Amino acid sequence: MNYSIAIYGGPYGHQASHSAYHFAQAVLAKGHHIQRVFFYHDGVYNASALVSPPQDEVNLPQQWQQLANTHQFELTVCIAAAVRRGVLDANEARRYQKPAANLAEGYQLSGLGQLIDASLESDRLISFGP
Amino acid sequence: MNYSIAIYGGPYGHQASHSAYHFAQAVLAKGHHIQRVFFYHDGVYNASALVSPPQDEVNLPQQWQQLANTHQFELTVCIAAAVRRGVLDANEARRYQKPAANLAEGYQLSGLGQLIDASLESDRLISFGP
Amino acid sequence: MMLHTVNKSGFSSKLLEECLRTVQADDAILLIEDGVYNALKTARTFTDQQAQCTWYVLMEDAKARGLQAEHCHPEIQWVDYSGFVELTEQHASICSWF
Amino acid sequence: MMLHTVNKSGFSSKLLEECLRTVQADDAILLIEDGVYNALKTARTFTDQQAQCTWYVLMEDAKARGLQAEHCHPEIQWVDYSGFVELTEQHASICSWF
Amino acid sequence: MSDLETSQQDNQILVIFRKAPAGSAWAREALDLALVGAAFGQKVSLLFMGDGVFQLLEQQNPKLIGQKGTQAMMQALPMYEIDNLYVEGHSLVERGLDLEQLAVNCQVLNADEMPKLLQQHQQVFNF
Amino acid sequence: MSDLETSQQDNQILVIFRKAPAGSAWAREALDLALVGAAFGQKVSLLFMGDGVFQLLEQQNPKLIGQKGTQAMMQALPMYEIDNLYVEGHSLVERGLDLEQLAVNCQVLNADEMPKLLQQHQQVFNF
Repeated sequence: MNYSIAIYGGPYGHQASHSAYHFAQAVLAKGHHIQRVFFYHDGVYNASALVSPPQDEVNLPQQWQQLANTHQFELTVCIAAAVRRGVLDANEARRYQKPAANLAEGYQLSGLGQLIDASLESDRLISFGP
Repeated sequence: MNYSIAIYGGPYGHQASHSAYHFAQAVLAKGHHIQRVFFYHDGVYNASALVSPPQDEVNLPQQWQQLANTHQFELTVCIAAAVRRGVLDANEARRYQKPAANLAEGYQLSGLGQLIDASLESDRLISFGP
Repeated sequence: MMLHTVNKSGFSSKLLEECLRTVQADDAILLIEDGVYNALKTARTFTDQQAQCTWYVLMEDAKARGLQAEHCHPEIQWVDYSGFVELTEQHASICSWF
Repeated sequence: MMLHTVNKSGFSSKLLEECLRTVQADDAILLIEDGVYNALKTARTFTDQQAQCTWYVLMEDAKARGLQAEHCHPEIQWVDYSGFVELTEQHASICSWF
Repeated sequence: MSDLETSQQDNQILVIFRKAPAGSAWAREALDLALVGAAFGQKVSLLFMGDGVFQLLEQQNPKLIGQKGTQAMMQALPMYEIDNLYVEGHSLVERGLDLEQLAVNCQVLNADEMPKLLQQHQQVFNF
Repeated sequence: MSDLETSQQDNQILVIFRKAPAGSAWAREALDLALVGAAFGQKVSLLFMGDGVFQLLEQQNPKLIGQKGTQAMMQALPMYEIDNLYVEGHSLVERGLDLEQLAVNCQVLNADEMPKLLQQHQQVFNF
């Protein structure tokens, strides 16, 4: 089956994104396909390239990147929720005249429509909130 | 009197930092002094220079900057909580080999001891959480 | 003498109940943010504990949410942010419940 | 047939009560994250509603928190993440309560 | 409840509002999702329950705390053809709210109707 | 309760743990604050109440969900001279927990003692 996952909680403050990651691994282990992981609300903080946990803690933004790269699924970040919270790609950094971009590699900013699309195109959409 | 304020919620997801800002204005209007505003837990997201709200919404990181500049108080961000969540100054960006820094002007990363210090040195310490 | 701020609705959270287990008679409770819904007459926590201490509700937060004084417990005093600061002047210790 | 996930403790939040008002007999409820505390025998929500639908608790989250099977309602089935995925295979619609 | 019985095929997305309106961004971001869903040609229904029913209160004045509020977006719902607005009766009664205190027309659902509403939508977004 | 009565002068900081341990970063960050307070030479007390009492449960295994947990930090408390650990009896009873299920020795407080504990500390950090 074809899964999409929505994440509404940040990478450190709440367990939501960790649960989603464990769930994604279990989905793939069962031979299912993941279409898209969509980050919304405070979940957009997961897409920051600047997250720097201590060495003995997981780097969740990086782990998502690796999983997405290996299994070829999309990491899509709601652009409106992201710019409000300070997660910008190079384009948005230019648009808002900000000194830097911080969207991690492998993530893309896109519209909320991609979450609706995931709900239509995937066999299952599951959400993890804070 | 001498006040310090602790903020534990992000700039967009929760009202905490907005309430703290209104409270700070009221404190100053009464002729009191503010010593330090300390950002901890998800409150560290308030210190991001990249926060880009729509033009008809408040830019809280900027408003704190202006208030702190006018009334000469410190905006101190817990360094451990910040680096875990991806809020870095130039030093930390170098240390963690990250491509950019995003700590807003007027804010400084420092240890959690500055919150303990605020509780000892200020007449009042008030916290705003999510 | 302590000032307690409470920022969650008692209709969905048990935060205020926890706060009340730590309050003594000369303390004050200030309802802020979503805590203002605890000022509604239909919020039962106030009625159970009303004699225990002095209650306040933050006017800006209550009005922002459309709360009308007539639907709130009349014993709860309305204060604005300026009154909030005065409460912190009068109470040396502040305990924030969130 | 719907799968409901619930991630908050009923000792501090009324989330599970809200969830239960939307559940029907062939639905399943999976307790995850801090929701696993609702599996404790002392959590009353389960007892009130036990006949209504099938209940599960996520093993990894329960064990991470030190919950022991002997302290939990025996009618609640323990599943691991693999079992979690199976529940999502069996239920076309998933409603996440948080 | 003839609405609920007959419209099973058409209802695609249900957005549940359970959080109080001003304390967090949930109400705004849930409403954003509903509008985008409608713009994508989906039939979207809204359900208010728990503290989410406070979002329906009239005379809200979020400017007092520096917020935009959701009132303007709520008024725009008909333009997006979002006409199915439901509110849980239990949540209203618990909070002592009358329908006259609400700024928006909603259909009140009783206990039996709540599970039905969820089942008849293909996708539930629960905020 | 002779502890509570006599130590009024010395007690400076009370950190209250009210949130369940693994679902969020609160427990860890509250403990960080307690340790830093002690390192600053302050007399720090801890109070566990509400879902925070679950932090005291033995046999926690947070590695299962990729977390470090707070067990090691809790064991380090005596090194920081944080010896005053309190737990609210009401919260234990409500959750059906016995003292034997707790990994850490705590003094159980009854209803009368709770307000006293807060009053006798100069600063309360409430997480």
